[in-house]
Amino acid sequence: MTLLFYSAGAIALIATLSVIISTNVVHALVYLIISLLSVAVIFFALGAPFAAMLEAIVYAGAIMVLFLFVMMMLNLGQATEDEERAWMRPSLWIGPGVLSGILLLQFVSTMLTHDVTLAPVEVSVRDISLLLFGPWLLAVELASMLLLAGLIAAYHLAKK
Amino acid sequence: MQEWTGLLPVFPLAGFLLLVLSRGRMSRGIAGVIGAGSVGLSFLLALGIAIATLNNGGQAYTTVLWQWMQVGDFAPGFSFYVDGLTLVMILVISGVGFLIHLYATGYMADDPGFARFFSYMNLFVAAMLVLVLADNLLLLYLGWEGVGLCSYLLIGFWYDKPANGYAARKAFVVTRVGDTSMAIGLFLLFSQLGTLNIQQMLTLAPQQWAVGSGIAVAASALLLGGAVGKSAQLPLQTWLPDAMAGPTPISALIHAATMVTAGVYLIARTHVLFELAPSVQLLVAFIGLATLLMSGFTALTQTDIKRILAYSTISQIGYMFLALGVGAWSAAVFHLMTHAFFKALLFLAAGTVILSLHHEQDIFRMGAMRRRLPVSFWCFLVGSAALTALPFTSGFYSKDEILLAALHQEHYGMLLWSGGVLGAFLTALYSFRLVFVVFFGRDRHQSHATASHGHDDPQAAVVEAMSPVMFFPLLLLGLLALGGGFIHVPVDAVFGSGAQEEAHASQLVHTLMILIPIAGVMIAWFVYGSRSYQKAGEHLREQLLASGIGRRLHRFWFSGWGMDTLYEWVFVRPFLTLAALNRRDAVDQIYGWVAQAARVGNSAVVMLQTGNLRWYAISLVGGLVIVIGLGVWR
Amino acid sequence: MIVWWLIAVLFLGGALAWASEALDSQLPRVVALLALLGSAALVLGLALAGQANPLSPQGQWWVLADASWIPRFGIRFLVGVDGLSLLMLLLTVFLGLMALGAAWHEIRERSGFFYFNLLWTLAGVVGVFTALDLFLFFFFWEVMLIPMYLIIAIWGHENRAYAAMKFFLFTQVSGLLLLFAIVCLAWFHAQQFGVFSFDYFALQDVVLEGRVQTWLMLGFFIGFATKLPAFPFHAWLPDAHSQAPTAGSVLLAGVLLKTGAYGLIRFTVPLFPEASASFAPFAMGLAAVGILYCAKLAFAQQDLKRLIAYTSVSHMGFVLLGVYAWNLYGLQGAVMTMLAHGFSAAALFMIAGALQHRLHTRDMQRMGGLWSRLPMLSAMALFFTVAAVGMPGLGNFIGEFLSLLGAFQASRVATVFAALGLVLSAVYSLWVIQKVFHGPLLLPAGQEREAAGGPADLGRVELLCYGLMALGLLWMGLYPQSFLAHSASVLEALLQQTGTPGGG
Amino acid sequence: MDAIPYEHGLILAAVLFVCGLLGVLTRRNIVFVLMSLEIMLNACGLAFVVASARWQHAEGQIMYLMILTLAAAEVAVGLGLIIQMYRRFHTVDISVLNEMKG
Repeated sequence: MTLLFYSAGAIALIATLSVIISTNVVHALVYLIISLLSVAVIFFALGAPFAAMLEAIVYAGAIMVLFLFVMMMLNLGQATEDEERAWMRPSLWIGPGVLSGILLLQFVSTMLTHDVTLAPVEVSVRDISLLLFGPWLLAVELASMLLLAGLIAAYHLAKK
Repeated sequence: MQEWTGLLPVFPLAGFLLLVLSRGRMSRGIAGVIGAGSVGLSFLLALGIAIATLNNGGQAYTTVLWQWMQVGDFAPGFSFYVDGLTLVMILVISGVGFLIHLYATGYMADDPGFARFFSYMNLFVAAMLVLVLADNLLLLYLGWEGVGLCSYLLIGFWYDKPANGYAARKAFVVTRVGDTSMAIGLFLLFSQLGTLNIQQMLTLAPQQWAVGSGIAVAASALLLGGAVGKSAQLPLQTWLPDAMAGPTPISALIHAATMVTAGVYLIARTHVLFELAPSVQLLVAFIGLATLLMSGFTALTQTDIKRILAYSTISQIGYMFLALGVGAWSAAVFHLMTHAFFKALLFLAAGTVILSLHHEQDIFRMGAMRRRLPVSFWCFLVGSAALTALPFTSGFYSKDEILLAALHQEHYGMLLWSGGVLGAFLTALYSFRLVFVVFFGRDRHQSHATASHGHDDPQAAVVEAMSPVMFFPLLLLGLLALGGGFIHVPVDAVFGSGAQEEAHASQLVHTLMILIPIAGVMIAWFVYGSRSYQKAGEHLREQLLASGIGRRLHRFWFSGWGMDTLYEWVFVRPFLTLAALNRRDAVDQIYGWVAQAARVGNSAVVMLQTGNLRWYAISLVGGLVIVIGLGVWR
Repeated sequence: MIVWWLIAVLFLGGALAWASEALDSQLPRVVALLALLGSAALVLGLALAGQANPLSPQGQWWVLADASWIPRFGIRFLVGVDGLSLLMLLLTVFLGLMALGAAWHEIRERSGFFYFNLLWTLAGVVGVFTALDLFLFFFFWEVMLIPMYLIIAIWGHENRAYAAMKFFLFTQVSGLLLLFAIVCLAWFHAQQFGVFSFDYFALQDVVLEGRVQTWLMLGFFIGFATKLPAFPFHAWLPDAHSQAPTAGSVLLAGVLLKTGAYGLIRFTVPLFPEASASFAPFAMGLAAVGILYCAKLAFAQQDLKRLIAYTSVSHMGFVLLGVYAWNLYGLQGAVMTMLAHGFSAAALFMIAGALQHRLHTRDMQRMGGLWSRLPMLSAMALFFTVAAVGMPGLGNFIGEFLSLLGAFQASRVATVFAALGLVLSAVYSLWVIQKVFHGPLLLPAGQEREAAGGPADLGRVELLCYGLMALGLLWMGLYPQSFLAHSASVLEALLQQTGTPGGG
Repeated sequence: MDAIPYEHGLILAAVLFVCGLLGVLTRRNIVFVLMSLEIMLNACGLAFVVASARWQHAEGQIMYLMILTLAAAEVAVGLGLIIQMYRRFHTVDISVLNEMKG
């Protein structure tokens, strides 16, 4: 399992980096899907098979397909790719890079203070469901409202 | 009659109101009748009051019209106090005033602002009567400011010429400086004595103050400030010559006969205070002396007929101040009265000359007018004789009294007397210079008029403008100027017995005082009048002017001893510069800086608001980094 | 009760005027006139009631009305009228009518809303002059500010937004200080007596130590001195006045400035007697500086309304001087100056407005010699200018003279300098007369060609307004006793209660 | 089963988050920005799941579910916006959207 975790983590990392430096939108999207799938593997390794399923189905499946549709509608071609390349000036990366570096440093420095190892125990779908439709019922309702709102907004925005 | 005292200023005031409310729709005849008639009524009433009072043994009395206000202990009333001094003043004001009004109905007959003119004149008379009738200093101040306002309005009567407006403003502002001093004097008097009632003050002051004490000196000096402003004495005399911009009857009424003598009246009225402050009283004498000499010299060089008379007025009021300064209160009042007669006469005669010559005022463009303008000539001659104090004229008696009193001043008697006599010599010189230049010699007007206007019929141009309404006042004033010296002013009771013992002097002094004016007349005749000496005289004048010192002296005297220039540079220009520099309120600009700082801060912050989404995101992350950094690495 | 009615009539009248615009655009001014006449009748009723019953059980207060408002903080709806308030109320309703007269023909756009603002401003002023609960007082203080802001901002002249904003900021910031001081005072009351109270009478019992008292006094002082306005806080006034419509200027100069002076007399000194006493020399110095400085500034102006605005500041210096002399002469002088200046400044602003209405300019460089064209207007202008100069026989003289007389007892130096203001006032006033009404005729370009000989002289409404104000000034000048008598007992009681800090 | 140090999971989440952030900050193409946002959200979800494993409790996963919902809604709206933007400006460059300038 450890091996699974580290290898999937490495893949996720590489894929993600490829997303943000890629110039071709479709390539980037594919990398993103890879990244998401490897995160799903990590979930599995951490003993969260339900989350892994959802990650694969909803994220890598549904959401990315949505992206794909939109990209088809936009019909971005070679011109866009050249443009992207022109925009990728190294000087542009300095400021955000420094800031992100500091932020990462901060995260890491907070996280390294504890030393607890994970003994992945599978959390069953049943546990999740009991919690979800028990104490978190209200959150579910809110989430459904949010989705409804997103639906209406997306419909309104995308309409001509 | 005495119970009607309150009506004295009411008649002219009513005239004023009628004329104002008619809004210029009244016919000239009615306006003239109202204007002059209201003052005439006042004069009749004043005469009645005077007779009644004198029959009563000159007993002073008070008439309370109403309580003006009552604030704590401060309770001035609208109340009039009548004694000998008041009687003299109201008779002079309403009498001379009436004559001048009458004259003005003729003089101003063609003026479009006829009704406005008489409304101002009536208001003036009302205010002047209030001034002299007031039983407290606050009411006196009301009249005091009222006459100042009317003086302003009348000097600037022909308002379309900016120069007149300037002269009017100058008159008002300069006298206002004096008035302010007087107002402060009022505050001081009230805070010390607890009353502004003149009679109470005159009783209380000697009880509370020692002779020469600081308060007495301060109070009388402040009142003196008011007096020199109104009476055009040094150092506030500069407004009077310019005030001649007004119509000539105004110059006669306000700037010769009545208003300018208000300062003399004030000092005479509050003489007890001045007696308590001998140093200030001496100052009064020296102010008078300096003024009379200075303006005498200046009058010698002037060429404008009215300005000469104006400087002579300043000079004669200087005599009155001299008299006040040496304690000859009644002599001052006497001279005030005679001066009112002969100076009004002179101004009115000058007005006739000016009107006849179509508003020509330069005496060197006149000449040989004695045949063309006989009435004016005789009036002028009488007036000048009285002004010069030739024997048996009114001026002789009053000036004689003043000079004798000056001689008897304790410490500086000789100095004051000889200054006064020098002044008398100058008076003779300038007044007969005027007479001889205007009425004798060559007719320069004709040649000038022909040259400048190309008149075909120059003879027709000079016809004496004279109507009965103008002739009658001239005649009466001429008689008064001649015989006014025999009037006895009933003021002994006012000034107490100590002030006026009969002055004795050696025969030499008397002779000198008669001869010196005559010598002045002779010299004037030699230089300006006599045909035989005229060449020599002109030669002499030219030589004097040619020499550097003579020319400079002439220019210096002509400019009124440079006082105008001095004030221009010391007060007017700095004020104007300051006003121009700070037109936009420095304080406002300080607040402007606050606003500016806010604006600059705003534009600095606006620069952050680029509208660039990535910039917003990066700022957001920057903020996040800082906040987390604060939490992690605290 | 009658005071409540007074305030209510103005508030309701304002609302009705606004509503009535929908029916007819001529209706609002009639409604406003009726409301003002109603309030005038009520004020006269108050005056008669006061005369009939000069000493009610509450001492000097003729009419007191009390109701609970926010009991938790001891805030009450406490209003009362005494002689001083009554004079101010008379001034308010009279000048309200004058402002209505000025607006009668001038305001054509959105007239309903204009009269709404006008009446609400007046209602606020009436509230300020009668409120005896400091919270209520502050409430009315704000009520009179905002409609006035709208009047300037909507119906003002070319630079109105700036002027309105400046007016608002100055008043609001100073009002904040005032509010802070009021709340502090109530808090101290709660500390000492256990309950919150904003009651004027209760707050007088609060004992404050020296420094605290000074700071709170300064809070009140700045609040009121900005409104007055006193010298360093005057910067808003010239802009506000020059941009406001005529009716707004009339109200500002005639009434709103007086609320500052009223506040000083009624609140600042009685609530903080010791601190005020030690502050008095400084305040009198400010007054003298203000008189001279603003007189000089007035002379430098070319905008007629701006000039008059600066003269207002200069004249209000006499009020400040009189108040801080804190003796009967000075206080009576301040009250008389408030009344007389209310009339004369209002009239002068109306004249400036009338000139602007006719000539479409306020620039004095473009006018001249108007006497020959507009004799009646010019004569009126002369009359009110002369009144402003302080001509004896007119109200302003009485006020200024008494102020100076009182101030002389307290500070001779300040008085002497302030008296120099009399000279400067002559300088600038006569300059106006010379520039605008005397001199050769000069009309702004295009005016000459207007039909029937250019601008018209006074109309009937105008003549009535000016005539009434002129009569008022004459009355004040010749028989001021009828006004002084009203305020005398009040002022004497105030003096007795505080000692005489400024007197010496 | 081998133990995975729980920080490593979190650090992975942090690194992914920062990568996404870097993308948001640097890319001008709005599609990339939206994708980067997805990465960041996903990283958050990862962190929750790690926490869920750490405490052996299902609530972390519930949070993950919420985030998932949020991401779905966000993408729907975001993509709608992209389409609108492309229609109006014919570009996907976010630099043209600078009308919020002060």
